[in-house]
Amino acid sequence: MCITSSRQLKQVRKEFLDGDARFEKKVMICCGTGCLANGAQEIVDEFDSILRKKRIKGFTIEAVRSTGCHGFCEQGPLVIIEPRGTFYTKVKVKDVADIIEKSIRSDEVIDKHLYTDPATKQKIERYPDVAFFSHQQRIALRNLGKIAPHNIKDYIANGGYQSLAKVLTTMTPDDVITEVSKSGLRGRGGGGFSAGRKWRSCADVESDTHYVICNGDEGDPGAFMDRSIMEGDPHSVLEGLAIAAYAVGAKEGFVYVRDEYPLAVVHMQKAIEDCRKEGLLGENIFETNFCFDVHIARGAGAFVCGESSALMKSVAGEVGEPRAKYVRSVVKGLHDQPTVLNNVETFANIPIIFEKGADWYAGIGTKKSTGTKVFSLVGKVRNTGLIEVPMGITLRQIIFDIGGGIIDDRPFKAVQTGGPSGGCLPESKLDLPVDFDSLTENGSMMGSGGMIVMDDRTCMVDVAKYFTDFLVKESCGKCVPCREGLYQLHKLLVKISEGRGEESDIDRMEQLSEVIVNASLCGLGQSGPNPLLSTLKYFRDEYTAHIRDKRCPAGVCRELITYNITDECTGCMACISACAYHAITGQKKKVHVIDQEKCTKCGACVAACRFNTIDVR
Amino acid sequence: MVTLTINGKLVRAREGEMLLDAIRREGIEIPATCQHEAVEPYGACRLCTVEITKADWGGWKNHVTSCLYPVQEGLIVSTHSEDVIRIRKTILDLFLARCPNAELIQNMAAEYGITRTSYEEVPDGNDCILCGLCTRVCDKMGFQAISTVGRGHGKEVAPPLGEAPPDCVGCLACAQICPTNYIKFTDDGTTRTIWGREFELVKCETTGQPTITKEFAAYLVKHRNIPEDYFTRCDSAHREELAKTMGRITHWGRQEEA
Amino acid sequence: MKQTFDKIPDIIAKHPQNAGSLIMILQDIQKEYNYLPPEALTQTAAALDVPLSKVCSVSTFYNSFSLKPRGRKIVRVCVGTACHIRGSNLIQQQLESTLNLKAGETSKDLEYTLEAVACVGACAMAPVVIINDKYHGSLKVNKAAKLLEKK
Amino acid sequence: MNYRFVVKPELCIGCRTCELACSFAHSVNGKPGRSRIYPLGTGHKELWVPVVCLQCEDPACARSCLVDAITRNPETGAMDLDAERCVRCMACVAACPFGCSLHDANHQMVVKCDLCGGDPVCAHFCPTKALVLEPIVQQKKKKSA
Repeated sequence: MCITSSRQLKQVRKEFLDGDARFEKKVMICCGTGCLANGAQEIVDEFDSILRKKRIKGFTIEAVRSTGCHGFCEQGPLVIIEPRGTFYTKVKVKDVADIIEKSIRSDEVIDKHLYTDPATKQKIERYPDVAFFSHQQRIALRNLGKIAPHNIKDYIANGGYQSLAKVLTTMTPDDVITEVSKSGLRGRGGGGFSAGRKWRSCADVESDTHYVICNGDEGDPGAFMDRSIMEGDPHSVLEGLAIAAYAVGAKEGFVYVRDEYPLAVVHMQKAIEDCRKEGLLGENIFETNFCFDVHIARGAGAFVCGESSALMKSVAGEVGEPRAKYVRSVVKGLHDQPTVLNNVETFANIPIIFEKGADWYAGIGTKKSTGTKVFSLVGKVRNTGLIEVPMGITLRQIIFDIGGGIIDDRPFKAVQTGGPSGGCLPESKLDLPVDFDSLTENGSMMGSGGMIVMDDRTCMVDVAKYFTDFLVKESCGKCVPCREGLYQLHKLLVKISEGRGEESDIDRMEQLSEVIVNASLCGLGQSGPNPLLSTLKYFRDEYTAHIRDKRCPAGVCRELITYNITDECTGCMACISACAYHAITGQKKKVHVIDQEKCTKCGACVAACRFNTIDVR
Repeated sequence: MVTLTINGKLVRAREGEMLLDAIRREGIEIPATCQHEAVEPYGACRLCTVEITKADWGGWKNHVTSCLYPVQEGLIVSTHSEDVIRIRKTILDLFLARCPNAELIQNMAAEYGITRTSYEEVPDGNDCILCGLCTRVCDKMGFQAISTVGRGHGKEVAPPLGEAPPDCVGCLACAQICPTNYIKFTDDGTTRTIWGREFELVKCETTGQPTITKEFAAYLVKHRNIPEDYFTRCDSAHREELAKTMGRITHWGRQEEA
Repeated sequence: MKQTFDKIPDIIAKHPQNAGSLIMILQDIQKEYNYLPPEALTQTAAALDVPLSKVCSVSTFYNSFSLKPRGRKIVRVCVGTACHIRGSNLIQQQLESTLNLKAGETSKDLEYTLEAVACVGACAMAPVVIINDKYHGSLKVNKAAKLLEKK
Repeated sequence: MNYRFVVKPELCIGCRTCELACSFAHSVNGKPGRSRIYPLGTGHKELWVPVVCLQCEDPACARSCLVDAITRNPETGAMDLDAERCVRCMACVAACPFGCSLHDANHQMVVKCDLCGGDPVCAHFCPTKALVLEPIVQQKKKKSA
């Protein structure tokens, strides 16, 4: 059957909701990558097998939904029981029977599965009351955790494809672009370029063929929002892509998905096929002249393909080497045709802009950075996961209110944003409102939204070395400043981290960085020295400690540290068995000793010690 | 035509022309290792970087590679500003760390006052500067026999699978275009070897002089519509033949006249 | 026993026969055989009418392709930023010494391949090790080697 | 205006002045270049032919050039070889049926006659006027204006 009108969409919605009304309760099981890794699928299967044997009034397996990522991966697997919103964390297969018995058959809340607020030590029953969720405003993630991503009807029941219907039947392409411009939406992929302006420049190029591409390559280490959206709500991305296609006059679109995200590929593929079946992709969509189809292109692992010209080469099956961009890809992109390229999160925002209006969207966030932004809040923060917050919120609110502060209450040192092109911001910047411009002004950037929190045990020289190493490996190798410059920058950082640094090395790194920034061909090289420059800017003393004192204050750089067991050692011998190099000796209930000759500083003893008596410095 | 300023001098250039061409026409020398007229500009070596600005840019400057930056009306270009020199020196310094023995790089670096790299020399460096001229010219000629393998710092130019390249015809364009003479070949007048593949040379039926490889000749016959028998003689034999033919005709003419 | 690669033509045939399919065909062949044998490259080049040199270039440019046979168990240590901050380098070192392999190497008996990959998008459960597509999150250094014992 | 060489063997005395003139006219850094013109004996008594590029209508040299380095000069009608663009694959040297694309081993470049931009020195110096540059009269082309 083909859906050809807004009325039919409403019909599908009604049928779906009527079907759902049979159930007194619904169970949402998070099947994002994090929860799946912790056994979410087994929990779904357990529900299935129990419900096969047992009949419960007003509840069948159809009321159990495998949904996309809720974001709170730290606490997974997550099970939510609607309509109350009862929020169970760290659920195990053996708990399922109990949950069915108590919380579904009757209304009992099982205390032990509830989330405990780390600050107040209070058990919290409903998820909207959990601090991690209550400070968020979910727009791009609006359907994640609410709908079954592989069911197009669930998406439609939540208002899906109404925006596309509205756009196609009541608006001209020009109106669409004006609306997107009015919303102030800026690209969520990194640069923060105005989406409306990008679409306008592409639409303005006269050509028989235009393309739209959704970038789901997500190369930034430490970010996984695009993965979660593609896995958990693929239709909102497709709907956004279709609206963009209509606006710029494209008949063909591509979703470029990382092949390392198998579930994202499967859900995207399923969503595309379902859309074709329902007539939401293909010829004369909603009985208009608009024809549009989408194909999947799978990325094969190259960070540089986040660069638009490299990505387009990759879509065409070539090596992802960027080309110099004096001609922009909106003019000459894929197959040399005008192309709009936006990332997953950007497209996911589009349908709701048309549902609620550009003014509504522009009212969220700050004046120049409207709307919300999804961040992957990870690192040494207590509540790790995926969050969405209005632009302009402070780093402190994100890290301490939503993230619950630093693990083990250690001191906060820095937060890294923007991936390998971004930088590290110190404690003094915690009250910085987060938006595109403020981050850039302070030596970091928004990037795709990775937010990696670091504590006093994170060495900033090591962080700079890590990112530079990453970029050396990911450089396409075409231009010299990037290929050779970053390589030498990494060599200098290795030298410093191994205690061979000289005072002049800092100047050398700064000078080399300046050339790499100014002379590289594409964004990868031009922003490559950022992690180094921002750590030098805010944590210069750490570099000096490595160079002058041959000391790594955070206890990370292996050549500069030693492991020692303190007098508080209880003599439990756990470290002795953990040490694969037989470097630790000692007797029961006596303080153990590490043989520095044998110690490889592998960290196994620290992980094994339950009394925190191994001192690394 | 557009008018721009290069090092303080007003210059006129053709619309669509690249900055480097306009600069060189003025007799200004700037290095460029990845640029060759036979192939499209590439922008890899970045040595031809220049500084550009415009009167209405409010003092803002930008650095662009002149080999692929089209000339623009009102552009103000400095080819040897302090920043540009620093960029060029650094790039040459970096090059020297990778290719310490490449004569071209040594000479270029020396011109900028560098005799030894200030960086750590790259282990197993060689003379390849990864300018991509060889692969690009091979693509341009239509053989696409060699290409880069790997990426980043470990990238290199190689025949596919490291074996004798099936699509190579032994034309030697890659070796001829290589600015550092890194691509090696041998040619003893009978056989030519390049990229680990042997090619038999066509020999002149008259003089026995070798010309091009059999594969290359066959390609030109097939794809460029050159008659096969053109390749049976070397250039000097062709000339002799032409002289004889013309001589014969003239001779007949003389006889008829007489 | 010499391995035959007779499924390659079928895999190629499933895709549109143009250059745009190159990467996806190679991915699918690698999924079947765990690596890209030379036959994969030559046959794909011939079928898509893409020069062999370009196929080689593509197959060595992208990280996820391997031109060498890989082990039955592929152990991938995530070394993304979040994992790095939480000590993935120690885990990598631990696995390297246990398997007696460096990242990127395969054991001689083709049992294990150890790979260090930059971010698998499971940052919230850092540090992560993936063994044949099964994710193991929030790993402790002293527990990493134990993962290998489980069959 | 396009030109062509008219070679008159009956006037050629084999003095080789043309060859010398060409060689010097094409010096690079003071070193004489390889001459693009060859006065050759014909086997007939006292009959010489100055062999020089005929600037063919559909020349094999240009057809064989895979980097488009040999193109027709609209001013002179000569097939000009762009030395900057040439990659020295020797295809044209092998393909020219008259042997008029030449390899200049001294200067490591491929050369051919370009009519000296419309005023060839060889013709200039030929004492017997055996070489004459004549305008080509366009016969078939109709003027559009």
